[in-house]
Amino acid sequence: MRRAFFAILKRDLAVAGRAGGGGELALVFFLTLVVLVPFALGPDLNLLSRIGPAILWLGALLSVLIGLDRLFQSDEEDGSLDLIRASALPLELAVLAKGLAHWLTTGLPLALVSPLLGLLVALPGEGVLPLVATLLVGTPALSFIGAGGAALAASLRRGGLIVPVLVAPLTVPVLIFGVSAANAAVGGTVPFLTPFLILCAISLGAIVVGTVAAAAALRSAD
Amino acid sequence: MASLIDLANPTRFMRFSAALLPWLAAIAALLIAVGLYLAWFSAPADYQQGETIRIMFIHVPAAWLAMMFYSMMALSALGTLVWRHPLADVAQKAAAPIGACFALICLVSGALWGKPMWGTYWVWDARLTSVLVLLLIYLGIIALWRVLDDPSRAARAVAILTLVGFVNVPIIKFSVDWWNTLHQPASVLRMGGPTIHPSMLWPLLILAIGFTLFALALHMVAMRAEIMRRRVRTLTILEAERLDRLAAQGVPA
Amino acid sequence: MIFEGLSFTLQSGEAIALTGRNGAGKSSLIAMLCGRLRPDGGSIRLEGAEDEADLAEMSHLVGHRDGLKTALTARENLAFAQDVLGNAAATPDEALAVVGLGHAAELPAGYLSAGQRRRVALARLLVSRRPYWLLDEPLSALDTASQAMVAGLMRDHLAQGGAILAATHGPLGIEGAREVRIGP
Amino acid sequence: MSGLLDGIGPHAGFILASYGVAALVLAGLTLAILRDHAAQKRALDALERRGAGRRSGREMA
Repeated sequence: MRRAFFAILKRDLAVAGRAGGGGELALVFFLTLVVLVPFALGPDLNLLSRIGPAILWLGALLSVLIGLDRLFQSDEEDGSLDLIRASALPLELAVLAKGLAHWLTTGLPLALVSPLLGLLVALPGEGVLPLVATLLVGTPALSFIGAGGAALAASLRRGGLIVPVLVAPLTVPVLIFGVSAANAAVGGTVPFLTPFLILCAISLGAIVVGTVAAAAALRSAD
Repeated sequence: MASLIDLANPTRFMRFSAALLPWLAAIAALLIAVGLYLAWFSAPADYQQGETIRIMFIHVPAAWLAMMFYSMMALSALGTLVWRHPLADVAQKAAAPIGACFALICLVSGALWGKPMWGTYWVWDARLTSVLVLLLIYLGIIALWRVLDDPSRAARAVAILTLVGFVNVPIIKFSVDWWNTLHQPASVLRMGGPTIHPSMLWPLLILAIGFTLFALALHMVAMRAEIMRRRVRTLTILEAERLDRLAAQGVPA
Repeated sequence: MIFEGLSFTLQSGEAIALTGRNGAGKSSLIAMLCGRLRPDGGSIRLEGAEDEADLAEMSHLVGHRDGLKTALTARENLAFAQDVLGNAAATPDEALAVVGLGHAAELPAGYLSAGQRRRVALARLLVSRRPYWLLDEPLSALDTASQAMVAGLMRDHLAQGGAILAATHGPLGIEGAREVRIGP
Repeated sequence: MSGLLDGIGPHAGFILASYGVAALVLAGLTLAILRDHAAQKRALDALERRGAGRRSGREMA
């Protein structure tokens, strides 16, 4: 049973890393988004630094959601999803493995790169670590809520933008508490821990709900 | 089928590059060594920026090479689309990572130069911003090469993207300048006047040429690797089919 | 409604050739057997199994799609299948050798031809031991030599007490296969 | 002969950092390209030793 779990995890990481896997696309998309925003708002660093966390969080959220529809769709198309269904491993654990692999290739790198992009929006020094913390804790929720949507899209064979559209409203709590935690670290009345702990709770909840929802969506596929 | 393997043109390039590479690398190393020595020991500190002016010796050649390599890629793209030169897309694919690295060096050295001078690592200065957008275009092209694994199909698509990018670079530069002056932030200090003192100019030129030759040598090695990668790919598929037929006829492979 | 009033039993060591014109429901029946599709009426029973593992976990499915990741090599694809399906039998290299692809182990699946990819999918039957084989047109896209090899695999499987249900148009190439026809 | 001899000035860190980063990026790039070149050469020699190129070309023609 454990072998199957790690086999799925290892395979997804390998495919994302290989040429053609598109593993690094989320990172480039995140960089592109953060670079585009100042062109709209103007180069004034004082303005940018006030809304820095918001720009970075929105960029991370969109970068995670955009790549989600391929999560199960590619397995459905080449038939390896049937293989996973025929495994003794419960579908929930298979979804957990795929969600974890997705987070390791998108959410984690985004969080690690965000300090660099913080420079582009003049994020103050003391705001960098809290921002990375909120992203590290928040992006798993995005991956697993999105996994639910991706499973639905794969079973209905409707990829493309349906997943971000379906999933975006569900990620509103993550966005609210993520940005407010990141902002709280930079100033303002709210202490950092309050929104941050709520974000952790939401993330844990989302991982469970997303996994169960995705497994149900895959199981009921006709 | 036999002609597929020993393509005339790449073989001639392989022999030509094998002969030229040692010389190119040697001259490049020499020029860089001399340039660095002059830059560090003979060039005087700037009356205004003090020692930080020495960052210019890295920053300016890097910016120049980032632009030059992109123009080379645009030329290769024309080679692929218009003249159907078999090595054009090889040259284009090999140039992308090198150009991207120089764009990255330009940005980082610009930021490290900006901190002592403007007080922040990054400021949305028109030239730095344009190089940042250029880096994004580079990353897009490299990502496209990685996503499409079949070289022949990828060549045309990437060539078109490169040319579209090339046409846009001046437009981006113009719009960024306009965008920058429109929101003129107070704190930007004009970086480096037009007239550079000769004792600064010589190290800069030598280093620029040295880095250019070094980059061209790297580019040649990258092209050789790409040519061999494609031949390996073709031979592997042919070998698999050959062994397949032998296995089918019951002959032990 | 795809088909109705269909009932048959499949003993171990027995093979069934499922025939019927295109669209008669052969693939749908196979999908039902491996739990992908729920039948409206009737039931699928598994007698004599020790624990109540359902049919899907005891059967190999080789459908129209080969289940291969083009970025991974043939060996990696088979190693993945072995880990996911459990109770390992032959190693990926042994299985590839049996289907005549021993030399292509390191080749990314994307480089392989349709026939070669089909044989890698069939090699999956050897990497993990499962009593029931559900094959959807196993002989399609294969040349005569490979078809003979597949027939050999099926004979060995039946000899070891396994059971096979294969949807097919032409003959299966193994003796004593009972035919079950769907539709006119 | 001013320059380095009379000290590198208050912003030494930034100057060294920029040269360091440049050296790092270029060394990384050179290493990656040379390693890739060597790997392809090894693969090509192995294939051609097995006669994948010439011999089978004539065999099939």
